[in-house]
Amino acid sequence: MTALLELSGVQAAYGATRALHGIDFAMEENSITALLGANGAGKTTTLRAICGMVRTEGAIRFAGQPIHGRRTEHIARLGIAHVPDGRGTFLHLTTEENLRLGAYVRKDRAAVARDLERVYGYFPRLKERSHQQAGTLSGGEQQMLAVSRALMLAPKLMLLDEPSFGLAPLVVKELFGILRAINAEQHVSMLLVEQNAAMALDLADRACVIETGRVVLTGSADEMKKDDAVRRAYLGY
Amino acid sequence: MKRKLLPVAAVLAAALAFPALAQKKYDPGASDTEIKIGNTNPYSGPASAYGAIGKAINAYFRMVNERGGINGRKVNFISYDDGYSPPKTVEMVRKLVEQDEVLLLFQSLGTPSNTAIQKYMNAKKVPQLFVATGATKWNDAKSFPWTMGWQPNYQTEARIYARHILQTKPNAKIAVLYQNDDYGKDYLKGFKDGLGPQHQKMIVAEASYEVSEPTVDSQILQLKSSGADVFFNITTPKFAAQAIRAAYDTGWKPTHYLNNVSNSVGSVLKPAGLEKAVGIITSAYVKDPTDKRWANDPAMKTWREFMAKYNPDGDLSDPFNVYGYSVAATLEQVLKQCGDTLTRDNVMKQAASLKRFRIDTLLPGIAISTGPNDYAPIEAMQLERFNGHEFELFGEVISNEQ
Amino acid sequence: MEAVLFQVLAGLATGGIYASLALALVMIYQATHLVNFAQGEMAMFATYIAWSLLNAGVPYWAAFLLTVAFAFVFGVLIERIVIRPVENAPVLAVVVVFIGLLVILNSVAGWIFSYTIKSFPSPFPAALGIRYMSPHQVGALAVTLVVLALLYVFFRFTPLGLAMRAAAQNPVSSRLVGIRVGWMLALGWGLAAAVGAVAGMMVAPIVYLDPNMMSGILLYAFAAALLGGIDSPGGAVLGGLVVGVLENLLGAFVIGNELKLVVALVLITGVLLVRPSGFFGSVQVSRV
Amino acid sequence: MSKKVVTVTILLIAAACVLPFVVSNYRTFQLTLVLVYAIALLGLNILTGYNGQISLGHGAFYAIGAYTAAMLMDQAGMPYWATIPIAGAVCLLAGFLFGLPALRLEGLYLALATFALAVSMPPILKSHLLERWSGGVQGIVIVKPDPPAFLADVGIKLNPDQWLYYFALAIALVLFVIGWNLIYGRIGRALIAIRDHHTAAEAMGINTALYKSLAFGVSAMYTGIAGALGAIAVQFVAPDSFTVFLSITLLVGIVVGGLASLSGAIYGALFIQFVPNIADELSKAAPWAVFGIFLIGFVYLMPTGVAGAMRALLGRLGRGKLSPPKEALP
Repeated sequence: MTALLELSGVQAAYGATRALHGIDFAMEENSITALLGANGAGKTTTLRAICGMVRTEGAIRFAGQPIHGRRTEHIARLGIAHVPDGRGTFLHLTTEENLRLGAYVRKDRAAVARDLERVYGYFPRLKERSHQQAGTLSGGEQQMLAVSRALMLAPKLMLLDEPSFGLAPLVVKELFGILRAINAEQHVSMLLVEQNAAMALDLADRACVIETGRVVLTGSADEMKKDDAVRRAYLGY
Repeated sequence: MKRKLLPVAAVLAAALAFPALAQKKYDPGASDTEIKIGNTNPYSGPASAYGAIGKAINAYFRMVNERGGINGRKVNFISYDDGYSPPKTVEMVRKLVEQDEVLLLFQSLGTPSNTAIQKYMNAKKVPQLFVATGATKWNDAKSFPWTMGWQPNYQTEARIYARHILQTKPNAKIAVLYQNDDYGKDYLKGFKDGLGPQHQKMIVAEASYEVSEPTVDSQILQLKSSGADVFFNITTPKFAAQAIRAAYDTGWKPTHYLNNVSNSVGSVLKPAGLEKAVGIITSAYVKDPTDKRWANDPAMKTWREFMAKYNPDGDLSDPFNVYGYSVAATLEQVLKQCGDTLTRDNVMKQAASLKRFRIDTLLPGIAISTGPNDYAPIEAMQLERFNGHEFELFGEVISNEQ
Repeated sequence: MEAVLFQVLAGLATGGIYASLALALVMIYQATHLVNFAQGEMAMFATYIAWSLLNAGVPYWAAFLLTVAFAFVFGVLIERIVIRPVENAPVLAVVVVFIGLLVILNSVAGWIFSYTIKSFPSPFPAALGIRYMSPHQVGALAVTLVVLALLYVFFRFTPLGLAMRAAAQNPVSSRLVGIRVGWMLALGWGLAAAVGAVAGMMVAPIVYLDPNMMSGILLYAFAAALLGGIDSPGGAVLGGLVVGVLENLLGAFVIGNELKLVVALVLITGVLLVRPSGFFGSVQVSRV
Repeated sequence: MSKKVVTVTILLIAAACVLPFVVSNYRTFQLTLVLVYAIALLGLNILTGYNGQISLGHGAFYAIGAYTAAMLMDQAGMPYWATIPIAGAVCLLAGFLFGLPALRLEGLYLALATFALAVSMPPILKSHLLERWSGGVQGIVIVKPDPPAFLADVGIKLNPDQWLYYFALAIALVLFVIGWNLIYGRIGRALIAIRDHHTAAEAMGINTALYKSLAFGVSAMYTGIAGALGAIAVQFVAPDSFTVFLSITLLVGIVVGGLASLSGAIYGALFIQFVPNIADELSKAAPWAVFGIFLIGFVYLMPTGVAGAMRALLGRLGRGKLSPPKEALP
């Protein structure tokens, strides 16, 4: 069986500053992988590289297909939904319009309507605010909206960039619970970038640790959690 | 073309008969082979409709050159774009005078533009000849001996209408629509002067408009509600057509006087709707290329041939093309009269000694006369009334010529 | 009192002119978050195409549709060829490109079609006329309202309309949901040009067709669009009508024709100071 | 300022001083206009380039300056040199007052407000209310100044064109030095901070309202002084000289010259003075079309203006290698 996502020797740069020096990892279908590492290690850039949002070298394959060098919108159409840092909400559109945009590339209207109901099922608060301008939602609600919007694509893979950022611990807990449910029920794979390594490892099956643009460690989430040396050296808790 | 050949023959004969007298004298811009003439026109910007005049003049001199020039000299017509902006006119005119060293400036267009350069031209003693504006100030030989107009001035024309109203409708209640600039206000002043002291009583409504306004419908409604029975329409073509249509459509049926600027059948009355223009009174001095009256007129035929050959891009319905042709013919005559004395002084002298000079694109009976104290070349006009198909001249040629 | 009514009706007719171009401005703003200063000249140019078709004997509605189609393609091409290279340039550089387009179109139209005014036919039957509003003025107003309705439905209820709004607001996120942002911009230009072409063909019978037909109207349309709320098609139409009526009333009864535009502009700016989003514009709230 | 820049600047000023003796009077006159536009563009750049407030209406301040000078000379018989500071002061006030309500307007709204100002100026100048002083639609013709007598006394012979050029050059130099100090000083830093990080600037305790109105005032003052000088050089003011196209031309000037750049004002002035003439030489049929192509071409080749392109070029020459283009993180 081929991996769902496979990166080998991926390099990326913003202008003259090189952010990734060679990222190699692969993830299986229906799995959750956490990308861990310090600030500026290149986690966000890795997600951007997958989506074609930065200039990259190296090979990226999605479901066996090379996607390196393709445009962001094409990659999205393949079934990769990116929840970017800062959430990428369309602030001046309503909640429901945001969700509909998530399903923009899908033609199966009936399925979209079903998914909308399902998303509202996961996040009832969004339903209450469905006709409200998204800019008026709270931070937690906007994060839920971002996840929901990604879900509306009916993706095979979701890229989540710091979903817990700026949220109250209780909200984070709720959100992660729902992410777990989504993975279990919808069979959506997830690549998760998190500052909060403990929470990420709880959710993930596997984890990669990135340091200055390189993968320095990969392994199962459980093992990593248990390994005190790893925890101290890379995860800082 | 007899008219044109005769003076040439006369000059040639004179030159042959008295070689000793044919002493050549030149100012900058003239030589044995060439006469340099400067001009500014708005080829760009919101007033570029007038650019047609510059192009027609250029075409005319190309024709002249092809026929051998004027007294054997080719005309070098140098025309610059000033975008109807007075500072640009100043710059371009200085270029013409100081760098290109033209013999004279001809048909520089626009009242503000010519005002901006008048002092300079007179200080430099370079002719500012036959300017393309109808303001009255170009006829002031005493204060500005180097500046001369050409067309009948706006005030004279307005006075003709005023006189006609006083004669035919002494108790008229008059409404005036005018463009809010020097041209509109000059007409208005002439009109009031012509009506005399009773103008305050007779003019019951005045409304102005800016060229940037899309329509003058609101103004027409204002004028209509004043109850006026005479309408003096001082507008440029687009607004004239709108005003004619709006007056008709709102059921206002005053005696309608339309300024000469917009009396083209093809480019004003037709767009307005010919049936809506019936009864309009205006005055004219050049032939209208779109008026059926002149369809078979030999002069207009010649003009159409000229257009086809030398100005093929020009619009045959645009009266500016007849205007440019006629005024260029006037300058040709002046330069012919100059003979071999192509000095700026002599150019003004000859320009000021045209004696009932006829150009056949002018209306019958209208001739160009100037004198040392008469800097208004065309002062005669004739009233005409639109009958739904063409204009009909009526009354005498009205002249201010003393 | 009757005089007031007539001025109001005439103001509505003129306001309809402003409204139609304002709609095109709203259209392009929705799609690109820019106000295209060449919008009026593009409309003027399209109207000349219609005029040429009519002169060649094409029936009115066929010419109408052909012109709208031409304008659409023209708009798309302009975006792809002229605007695309400056996509990432500073906003003011793009504005200068708009100005460049404006002067080019104006000048080329004058060169090809000359500056003499052309009459442009009206497709509306005489029965449409009411007192003090010509059949065409009534018809044009109706067409403007139809365009408004179409735009409203398009932006509100179609996925494409939604995608266009999204692409203008947040291109990065739009790409992430699979929207081809580049095409959305081109499409926005095309649709705005098409709406502009309709405006041109409705305006030309009233003001006559000449290369400067739209240059005066642009300011009014711009003011109308902002007054109504730059992202609201309905607001643009209401704004246009208000500007038309306001100007007429000021000119006829308050300040005189000479300064009516000045006073109208001061009033509009005053309204925008108090209510920056205009009548119907969305209140731009955001949380960081 | 590095030593090299100082040397180049001094050389350029020296060249500017020699020019009137090398070129014809007509060229000198054109160069005077370039100086006039450069001052106006510097003014607009302070507002739009450095402070980020767009203005489509600076032609209005140019007009106010021009009319102030013309009316003072015509009505009050004031000497031309005395009208310059007054024109500047009037425009400083006018700009500051206009800037106060404009504080609440940004982006498109400010564009509309300033555009409206530009469109309103000709009708106001023509208005019957002002006609007695403004000359109404006819405008005002003013006398060209002669070189002052003391110059002849010390043996310097200048014709009026040359004198006016030096007069404008002196004023331009003073205004550029003031502008330099302003922009590279505390005020300039505040203006730029407001442009780039409005909220942060406010948090840092910058009185954004005051600085923004001040930017409007100073900007208008520069443009007004330019207007006054322009009126004296052209010897004529009329409403038709100050249409909305003047404002648009000024905006084109700073963008083509280079936003937020002192030297950009000079490049921009050269552009708006000479490129229309070139366009006219190339085509009588459609000069505006040629001009438009020039405009778009300049923006394509130099999206950050001539000044930006020069900076990049000098940087390249200076370091002898390609500097990587700066690409901001999204």
